Formats: sequence, structure tokens, C-alpha cells
Amino acid sequence: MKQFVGQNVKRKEDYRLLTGSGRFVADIRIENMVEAAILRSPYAHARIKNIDLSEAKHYKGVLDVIVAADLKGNVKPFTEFVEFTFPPQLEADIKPTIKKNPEPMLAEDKVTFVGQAVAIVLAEDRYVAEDALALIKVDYEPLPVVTDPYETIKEDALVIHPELGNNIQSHFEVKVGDIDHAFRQANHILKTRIKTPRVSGNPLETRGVIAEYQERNQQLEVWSSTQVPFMVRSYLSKLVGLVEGNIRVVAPDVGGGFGPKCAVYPEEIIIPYLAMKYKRPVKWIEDRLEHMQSTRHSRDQVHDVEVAFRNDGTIIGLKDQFLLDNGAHNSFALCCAYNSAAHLRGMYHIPNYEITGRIVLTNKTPNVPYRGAGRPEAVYVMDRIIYMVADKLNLDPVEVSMRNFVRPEQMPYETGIFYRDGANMVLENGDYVKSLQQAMKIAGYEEFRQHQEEARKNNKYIGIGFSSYIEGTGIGPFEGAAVKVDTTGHILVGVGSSPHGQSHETTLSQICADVFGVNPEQVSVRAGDTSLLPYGVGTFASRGAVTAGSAVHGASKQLKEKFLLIAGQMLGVSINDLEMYGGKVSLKNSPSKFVTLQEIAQAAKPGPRCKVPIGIEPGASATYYFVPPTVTFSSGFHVAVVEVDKETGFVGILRYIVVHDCGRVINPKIVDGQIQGGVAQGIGGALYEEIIYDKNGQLVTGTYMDYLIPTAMEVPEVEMGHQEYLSPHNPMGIKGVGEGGAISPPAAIANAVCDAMRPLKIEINSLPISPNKLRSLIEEAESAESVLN
Amino acid sequence: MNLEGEAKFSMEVNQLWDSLLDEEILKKVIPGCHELILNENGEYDVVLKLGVAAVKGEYVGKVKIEGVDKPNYYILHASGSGSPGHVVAKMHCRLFEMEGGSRLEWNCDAEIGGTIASVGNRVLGGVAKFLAGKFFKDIQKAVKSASLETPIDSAIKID
Amino acid sequence: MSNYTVKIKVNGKVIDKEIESRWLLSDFLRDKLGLTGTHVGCEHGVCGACTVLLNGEPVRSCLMLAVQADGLEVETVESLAEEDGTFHPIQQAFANNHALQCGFCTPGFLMSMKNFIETHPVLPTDEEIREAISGNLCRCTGYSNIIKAVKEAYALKC
Amino acid sequence: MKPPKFSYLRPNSLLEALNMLAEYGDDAKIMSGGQSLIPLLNMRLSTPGYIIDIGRVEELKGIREKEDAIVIGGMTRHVDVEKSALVQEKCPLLTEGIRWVGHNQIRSRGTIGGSIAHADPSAELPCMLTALRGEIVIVSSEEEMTLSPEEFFLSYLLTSLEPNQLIKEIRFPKIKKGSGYAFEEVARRHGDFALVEVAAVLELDYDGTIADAKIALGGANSVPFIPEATEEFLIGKLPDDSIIKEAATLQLDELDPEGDIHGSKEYRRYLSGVLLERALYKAVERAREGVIA
Repeated sequence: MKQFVGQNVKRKEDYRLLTGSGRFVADIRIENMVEAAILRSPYAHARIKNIDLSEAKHYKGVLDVIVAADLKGNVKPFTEFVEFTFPPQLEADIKPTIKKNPEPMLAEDKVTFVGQAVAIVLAEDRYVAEDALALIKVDYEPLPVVTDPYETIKEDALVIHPELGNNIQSHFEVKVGDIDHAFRQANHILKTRIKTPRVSGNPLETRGVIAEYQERNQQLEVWSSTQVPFMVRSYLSKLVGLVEGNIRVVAPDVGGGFGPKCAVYPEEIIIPYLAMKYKRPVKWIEDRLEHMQSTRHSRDQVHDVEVAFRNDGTIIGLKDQFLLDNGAHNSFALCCAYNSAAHLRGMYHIPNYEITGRIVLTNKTPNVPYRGAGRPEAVYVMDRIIYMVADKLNLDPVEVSMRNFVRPEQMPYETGIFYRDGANMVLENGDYVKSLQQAMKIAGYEEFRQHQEEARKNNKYIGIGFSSYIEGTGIGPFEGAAVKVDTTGHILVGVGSSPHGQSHETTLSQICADVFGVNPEQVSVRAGDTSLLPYGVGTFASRGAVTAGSAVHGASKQLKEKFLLIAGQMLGVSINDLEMYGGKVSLKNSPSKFVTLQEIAQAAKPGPRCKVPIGIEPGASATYYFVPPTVTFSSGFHVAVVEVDKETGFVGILRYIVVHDCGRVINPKIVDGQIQGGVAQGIGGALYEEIIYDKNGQLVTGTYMDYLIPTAMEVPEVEMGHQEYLSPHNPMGIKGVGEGGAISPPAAIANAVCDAMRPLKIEINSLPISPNKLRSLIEEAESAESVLN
Repeated sequence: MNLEGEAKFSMEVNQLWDSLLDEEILKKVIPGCHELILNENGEYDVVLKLGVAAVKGEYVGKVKIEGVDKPNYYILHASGSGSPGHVVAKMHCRLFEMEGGSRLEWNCDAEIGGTIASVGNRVLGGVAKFLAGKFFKDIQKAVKSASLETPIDSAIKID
Repeated sequence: MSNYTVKIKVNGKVIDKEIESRWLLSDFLRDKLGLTGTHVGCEHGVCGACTVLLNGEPVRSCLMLAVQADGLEVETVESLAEEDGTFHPIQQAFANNHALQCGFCTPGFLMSMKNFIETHPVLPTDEEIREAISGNLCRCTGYSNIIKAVKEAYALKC
Repeated sequence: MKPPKFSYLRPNSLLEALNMLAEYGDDAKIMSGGQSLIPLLNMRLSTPGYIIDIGRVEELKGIREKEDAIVIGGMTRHVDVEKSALVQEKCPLLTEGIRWVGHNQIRSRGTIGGSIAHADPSAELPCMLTALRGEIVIVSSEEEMTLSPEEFFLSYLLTSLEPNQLIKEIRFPKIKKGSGYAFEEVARRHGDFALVEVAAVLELDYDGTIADAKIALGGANSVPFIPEATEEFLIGKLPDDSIIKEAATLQLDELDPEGDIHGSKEYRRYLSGVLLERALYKAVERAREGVIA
């Protein structure tokens, strides 16, 4: 029987996307629709003394202009934290301090970051709406601004939200072993500060919302470029006070998400409310300038880390105090910060560990998770440490790494801490030594070292660096799938997760097709629509294949069982004598006796001809919710080979290698595509991308001329190797793969650059590695060297 | 953005002081100055129509002089906003006598915000420097005093 | 003069329409003609998602007024496939090589590459292809499958 | 990000364009390729009352050969220059440097006159024009005049172009036989604005010494910078390693680039020296190879 899981099945999504017939939010047209434009704060911190709307409201073509006062009593403020971001069990486990500071829908009496929404214009088209924006007069009284995470935690710092008492929004600690003892036992202690800058996911499609309200049946339809339509529905229902069943939220084709679109935004609440209020469809499409300012950023951590190790490179203790600069608000509880704390030790066995995380507030755009969500930051810290320890002891970093790995015989490995879902954090399987060896073999490590020496003699600086990661993927709380067979025998799958490039239609149809023994062409997958099933979660945190894949698998199996029962009834045999294959159920012993899926589906219909055994609900459908016991750990190694132009400080990537384990591979081409794409974003984070604010909280990198997303000239082809350790936590053994590619590049590339410059012993503990920064480091090192000589 | 500079004038220090604070002269030399009206609070209401290349905008704002120690020192506060963005500037001006004329040392802290701040990073500094240089050159011209060969805009620094 | 009647040949069909002179070609195609395959990603001329062909050459339709196209010929992604739905070789090559994920940037790449392949009849090097697509940003694929697709498009055309 | 309202004017001849400029002057903005102007309109940083689109003025298009120069109409697009065999043959520096301008989609709309008029300090054309000691012909309804780059470029984005004038054509002197040329640039990503760039043309004598040197640096100052002392220093010398290295850093102290998030003032100044050295090496090598027949 041909299996489709594991095959390079061609994507079902491609036809519409290649012919321009895909449908993204901005493509939707509804009669009588008005367009919205949003006035955003030009100040990082200011009191709003007055807003004069008179001219704007009377501008030709304007329907109305809305400010915070218009929403009062009609739209409730945001709830404290995004659903699922902070399981009660974790709260009980680690007892953090965590203050609530939900963001207002529209700024009320003050603005706290540049880009915060202040007023909304509704007009006949976007051109007119923007004309009217220019006519709104806001009288701002600028207030002092704080943009630095260390400044903001000082006793005398100005407090952005006085009701919180200070700017430390959350605080938590995680401890394992006896850290003081470890530090006393160490031969060496190393201490450093390592930073990962603020970056932005920047999907090429900006955000956008369209809403239409039908008064005749109280139906509210919302189209949003979101990763989480069910969450948008639940918020809308709560905040606008609507019957949840009357709301349908659709995420149509979504042009990339990467995390920023897994938050629920003010516009997703206000635009539907305005569509109801004015009884006209309303469309809002964010432009790129708005996107840079107001779509949530990410990362922005500073770690003060201390490591205790022995002469042989064994790390025995790690202490870390870190700050996550979350901007003006935090609606994601401990999400990224706790991920960093839980993942910092990565695949290393470090028995004594103590980490303190503080989420602090500044006058910048709020942060949310972005591809990797706290792991790239942690991995950057850990893998810089491995290289620094190696440097200190004059050992090969590969050797230091090997010496500290969790060994295969220690699996399943209890990390001694809790995971973000509240469960014990256990690495279930994998062989890290073997994986690293595989990566280094592809890289030709030994040969490279020889080559490197010769190159150096010719003033050519090449270097090799690696990084490893583990990642808890496929987080719960659940995901749902509904499978049905229509009366033509075609299989329809609806899932609660909501793709934006992940190829759900293809991969999930492969899973379903294998269960039914049909070709994936006979299966249609729909997603991104709350009308498909009662509950859903969404696509983020490398959870799609694990959770939606398992849900589809479960629902398909349930329906298959039912179909076998019905077929048994139809053929008058026991189901043990039947098998399902090729769109039919036939007798194992005499395959010429069969009923087709179509016939079974017809026999499943209620009524006098129904063949569903008594006691079982008629119908040809099944719904299944997969509830993972906890996450499953993917892992991988990245190796970067770089050349540094010592004179200019420019870094070129010569080769990039990834060896990874994502458990069962559903579609190799799609998995490789996820890795390659993730690496491209990671290269962006390593060498190019940084959101920069000036000291007054003005966003300096407001365009693609200053926020540098890598082009085809900057991203090499990734050479890949695979390990396949099936996860025991779900029926197919899948582990998540979406984020892995983006986690390690900053560390691997920084290590490679340090390696290229090893004679100068430079340390790269902040990103991105801009040519200017690298040149300065080289200059400093050279002048220090000349002083020594 | 911090700008500082030095300008030399072939007029004596009291005349320089008067020129720098003369409404008519200011109106002529403030780049793009369209209106400059003293209001009842002792501040000037200003309207600037300023264009650098295609970036043109109308700015409405206020100018205030403080900390006056004639003819040695004063602080000029200026703020304005328009569609491209807003600016708040505080400029310390120190005047000195020197041989053959007078000298002005100035140091200006300017906060720029809005669209222009988030898209104009590459050229903002250079443009600000050019405008400051032009301002002092034009003062020199406006008082029609004998020319002094010291190039004045070469002495402007930006951080 | 703030309105203008334009005559533009779009995907082979002559369009005669009055338009406000400030309307961008990208918005004109999308909103006035319903050709929503041309996507708008940045509106400041960097991302390339809005690339269309103007008299056969790639241009950023967000950096052009619709009136500027008056009397000229525009081709959008909707013109690539044949009437019966058969892919253009470039589309086929993109599908074969998993050269798209979310698909938002894809129309811009296809249009840039149509011109590139037509004007560079000999199979270019990887580096040349990289340079040719460097005016189009893709945030999903990491480009390498796009480069493979461009190379395959050369093979498919033969 | 949508343009504000304006009146759109589209002259069909130079005369018509100049008359429109004379009439609407201050409140009008010339649009040639629009690749710098339209982003500003989209961001509403530019709000002209009138846009005069000179895209249909045929007299302003084309590449001609005169005795000692290649004359390019202001409305000629980058792509036309990039693909011109004449330019490649007589002034290959231009062919080399123009590939650094943005990307394909920009070069197929953007014009030579537009780039010169925009006067971006790191743009490639002003730098090459300055190195070649070219000329800019500007015209109004009243007069026509020819300016040197030093007269034309005033500062960041500022030129001596008056509101009633436009760029008619630009004259790029041909590169002489026995010369070598080079264009060196570094930008954060391919196609970005240059951090700094250098255009250089060196003419060698029969004995291998430098007969003439013409150099300009872009992005290193508010306008393209001619290192005159460096040029003088090079003339008459045999360009060996030590001479080139010395020449490359001779005038770095005089450079006054602006720092920004992509590179500090100091870094850009330093980088100018690195690129100048590389440009000189390459130009010398090409001169020795006799690439200009």
C-alpha cells in the first residue's frame, strides 16, 4: 500500500498562489465597503491634551473619525494575557511576580510608544482616509522617555504605567542543583554580558482586517491576516459582548506570520466593532510604515551570565540574570522569557543552574514571540559560552561541546525544571554526539582547519562556527480536526490551526490519505476558519504538524473505524474481515467484494437506508481533539563557514549546514523549505536586522531601507542532513520544525566570525554583526595586540 | 541629535547680539520662515515652509528666548510640527569678542520625531547641518557687514 | 487635472478608464481592475512584491502612477498561465521546486523572472540569478528553491 | 501610504515642460522616473501642487556621442545606459557603476537626470560624473547653462537647480586610451545605498607612470568629493604598492561623512581609504591591460 507520508507530494496551495488567484485579506472586495486609516502617535511618551477632529470629520468622503472616547462602554479593554500563554500550573510551580498591564484599544489620555493607535478615520477609500489623517490635530504634551532596559529598572526611573509601581512587569527564578557549590568547585569562572537586539518578523504581507456585519441574522464575519482566528473570535466575543456562535473569523491566504500575527491586536477588535456600528463593511490594511511601528517586535534580551567550569571544559554551573525589554506593554505573560530560561542550557548537561528573568517596560513597541520565541536568544548565550570556554582553555569548541552533551544513555533526560506548559521538562530522545559528528562531517571540519591555516597565511580570514539547539515544539493545549466524507466520496478535512505558508493543505492531506488508503488528491484540507469546527488554537510555536497533524490523524482513524463498521453492515461481515484501500472497503479474502467510500458515505446518511449500526450516530464525519501530554523536543546543529573581509568588516557566508531531528518527516521538501527559510531569517538576525530607537523613543528603522531583510545575495543554500528520532508523545512521532532554522544562525555565524578572527581573540556578544561593529572589534583587538607587543 | 558649531562675524559682539535677536533679520534667515509673530507670552509663533529637495512641509511652532545674559549668552527654544514630523530644539548660544569681530559658539540638542525621523535616518544629520550653516551664513548676509573669509559651516559637528 | 482618462493595455486588453492622477498603478490594477494578484508589500520600492511588466520590462507598480502607464502595456501575474489554466514554464518550475511558501511575494518574482529569462537566453550562473532576484524580498523560502526554479524554467522552455 | 492630491501635467515637448515650470515654478515638482519622488509622495513627505511628468519628452531621452563625451539626455533610463554598447565602449566606468544602482525594477524606471537632480550623497551617478569631470546642462524657459558637478551639487539632496529649471542632458567625458578605470562600492546589502563608493580613472604614460588621475568619492561628504591633492600626488609616479597605499589615505582627514545607523562617521572615513586603495589597484591593473582600446 503506497504511503504518502514521507513523500515529496507537490503542494496543493501552489496553483492559486502562482496564478494570482490566491485571496489575501487586502484582495477581498465587498460592496459599500469603507476603508480605515489610523493616526498613530509620533511621540514615544506624551500626554494627549486635546484632539480636534472637526476638520477631519468634515472632509469630503469621510464617514467618521473615531477616538478612544467613542469606544468607552462599547468595547472592553484587552484582557490581561493572551490565552494559553500562562498555564496556571506553571504559575503554581515557579510563583513568579507578574503584573497585568493590558494595552488600551486606542490611546486614551496618553501614548506610551511611537506607533500607538490614537484615532481611526473611515472614508470612501484609503487615499481619502489618509487625507483626513493629516487634518486631525492632536495636542501632545511630551513626557520624559525611557528606552534603555537598565535605565528603566533604576529606582528613580520614570514609571511608564504608574499603577504598576515600577517598570518591572514580571520577575521569576528557576533553580536546579547547588549553584554556589558548583562555583566553589570550579577551576575557572567566566562572566560576560550577551545581547540579542530587538528585531521584527516582518512578513511580506502586512496585517489587515475586514469586517462585515449582517443585521438580519446578527452574523459578524471577520477576515484577518492572523495566525490565530479562534483567538480573535474569542476576544471579539468577550470584548464587544457578542454571542461567540455569531462570529466567524477567517484567516484567508496569509502572507507570512512568523509570530507577530499570533497576537490579537486592537485593530482586530475595533474594525469589526465599527462595521457593526456603521452597518457598513470596513477594511483596514496596514501599510509598511505602520507595520514597522506598530506590529509587535521581538527578542531584545540582555543576559549577564556567569559560568563555572573545569580544566577539561566540563561546565558545572551556570548563573544568569537577564532582562527582556518588552516595550510599553506585555500581553504574553512569561512566554518568551520563560522559553529562554527553560532552553538556555540547551542540549548540555549542566546540573547546577540558576536563572533570573525580568520583563521590563520601556517606551517602545510591545514585543511578542517571533520565530524561535526566546530560544535564539538563549542559544546565542549558550553557544557563545561554549566558544568562550574553548578559547579560555585553548580547546576545540567541538570538544567542549561533546564533553557537555546530554548522552544518549541519559535519555529520557530529566532537566529538573518545568516546561512552559507546566509539565516536567524531559528531553525524550536523540543522539547529540552523532548529530554533531554528522554536521561536522558534511562541513569537512578536519580539512577545513588545514585550509584555514593556509588561507590565513594569504591574509584570507575564513572561519567555522557551530551552534546547537533543542526546542520544545508542538505545545498544547490542544488542536482539533474534523474529517468527513461527502456523498461523492471526497474527503474533507477542517483543522483549527491556521497556516501562512506551512503547507497544511498538502501535509495534512498526506496524513489523512494514508489512513484512508487514498490519494491525497481525494482529500481537501481547509483551515483558518472558525466555522470549520468548534475549537481551535492556531499555527505558531512549531506546533502545526505535531498538533494539527495528530488531530487529523486521530479524526481520520475514528472515521475510518466507523466506515469499516458501516461497510461490515453493508457487506454482512465482521470488520475484522475488511480492509480499506484505494477508496474502497473490501473483503480481505476476496477483494472483488467491496463497497466504495462513496457508497459508505451514502449509507451513513440518516434515514431508512441508513446502514450505520444501531447505537452509533449516523453521518460520515468525525471530530478529534489532540491534547499533547507535553511538548516534544526537536533538536539540531547549524554550522556556518564564513569569510571575513578584515579590511571592511564585511562577513560573507561561504557554506551553511544544518543537521536536525524533527521526528517523522511528512514531506521532505516542505521540511527542508522550512529550514532554509528559517535560516534566512536567522542570517538576518545575525548580520543585518535590528530595530533601532533613538534616545527619545523615535523608531529610526522605519523602512526597508534601514531595516535590512536579507536578499538572495545574502542567503546561501543550506546543506542539510537529517536525524529521525520519533517522538513518543504523539501517534506519528512528529516533532515541530517551523522555528528550528531560525534559532541557531546568530550563534553559529558569530562563532564562525570569532573563529575566523581567532588570532585576535575577538568576542562578538551583541548582534547584528554589522561591518562597522566588526571593524571596531578588529581595530580594538589589533591595538591591544600592538600594545602587548 | 546634537549639533554644535562655531560662526565668526565681522561685526562687534553687541551688533551680533542685536542681529541674532532682531525679528526682521530672524525672519529673513530662519530657513523657510514664513511668519514670525511675538505673542503675549513673550514667545514667537512661527510658520515655516521648509523644503529640502522634494521633502517639503509646513511647520507650525514656537520660538522662545531664555537665560538672557546680554551680550554673552542666551538659550533658544524652538519647537514645531508639521506633516513630515516634529522637532524640539534647545540651542545654547555663547557670544565672544574677537579680533576683527565676534564669534558665536552654539550647541543644539534637537529631538526629531514622526515620519521623517523613522524614514530619514540617512540624510537627516546632513540636512540639519546644511540648514544650520545656511542660517549663520544668511545672518552674515542679512547684516550686510564686510565679508569674513572664515568658512563657517565647516565648523559644525553632529553626534 | 486631478483626474485623468487613461488607456492602458492590461494583459492584452485595452482598458479605458478615468482615474485620479494620484492613484498608484498597483492600486489601479488591484482596486479598479480587480487584478489582485499584484501584491503590495512596502510601497517604498524595496520589496518587489508589486513587480509588473511595463512594455515588457519589470517595474515596481507601487512606484508608478497609473497615469504614467497611459498608452503603455502592462502585464501582471494573471497573464502568465494559458487560458486553459496550463502553467507558464516559470510557474511550473516554481511549483516543481517548492519555490513558494506563503505565496505573497511570488507574483513579483514571477514577473521579474519572466523578463530576466526572456532577456538572458543563455542559462545564467547562480550568482547572476541571485542578483536578478535581489530586487524581490522573500521572507519564507530563503531563496534557494527560487534559484532552482529559475534554472528549471530554462530547461522547461527548451 | 498613498500620495496626496496634486495636479498632474504631462508635457510632450521640452518647450511645453519649461513653460509649465515657468508657470507653476515653486509649487511644481518635476517627475522623471519617479523612483525617488514617489516613495516621498507615498509617505506624504512631499506635497507638491503640481507634478510635471517629463516621461514623454522625447528630446530629453537618448545617448549620443560627441567628440570627447557621451551625452545622455536627462530622461534617459538607467537600464538604457547599462545596456548601451556605446557607453560600454567609450565610458565603461558608467556601465560598471550603474549596475550598483538599486535593482532591475528601479533601473528600468529611474533616470540619469533624476538621479543627478536628487543629489543623494551616496548615489552612484553623481560620484561617477564628478570623477569623470562631466557637465550638467540645465535649462529653463529663459536660458540654458552648463555646470560642473562642483557648481551643481550643493549639499545633501540640494542642488543649484532653480524651481524653473530642469536637467536637459549630462555630459560624461570619454575615457581616454591607455586609461584604466574602477568603481568600488560597499553597501550593507546588495542594492542598498552605498556606505561609501569610489570612482577612479587613471591614465598611464608609456613608461608606466601615472599621466592623469581623476577620482571622486561618494558618501564621504555632503557632495561627491574630489581628492585633488591625491590626484596631484599620483601624477608622474609609478603606481607601486607603497604609492597606492600612501595615496589612498592622503586626504582621509578631509572627508566629512555623516554617520548613521549603518556606519559611523569614522568608519565611513576609514572605509573610503580602503575602497580608494582597491579602486586604484584595479584602475592601474586595467590601464596596464589596456582595456580601453
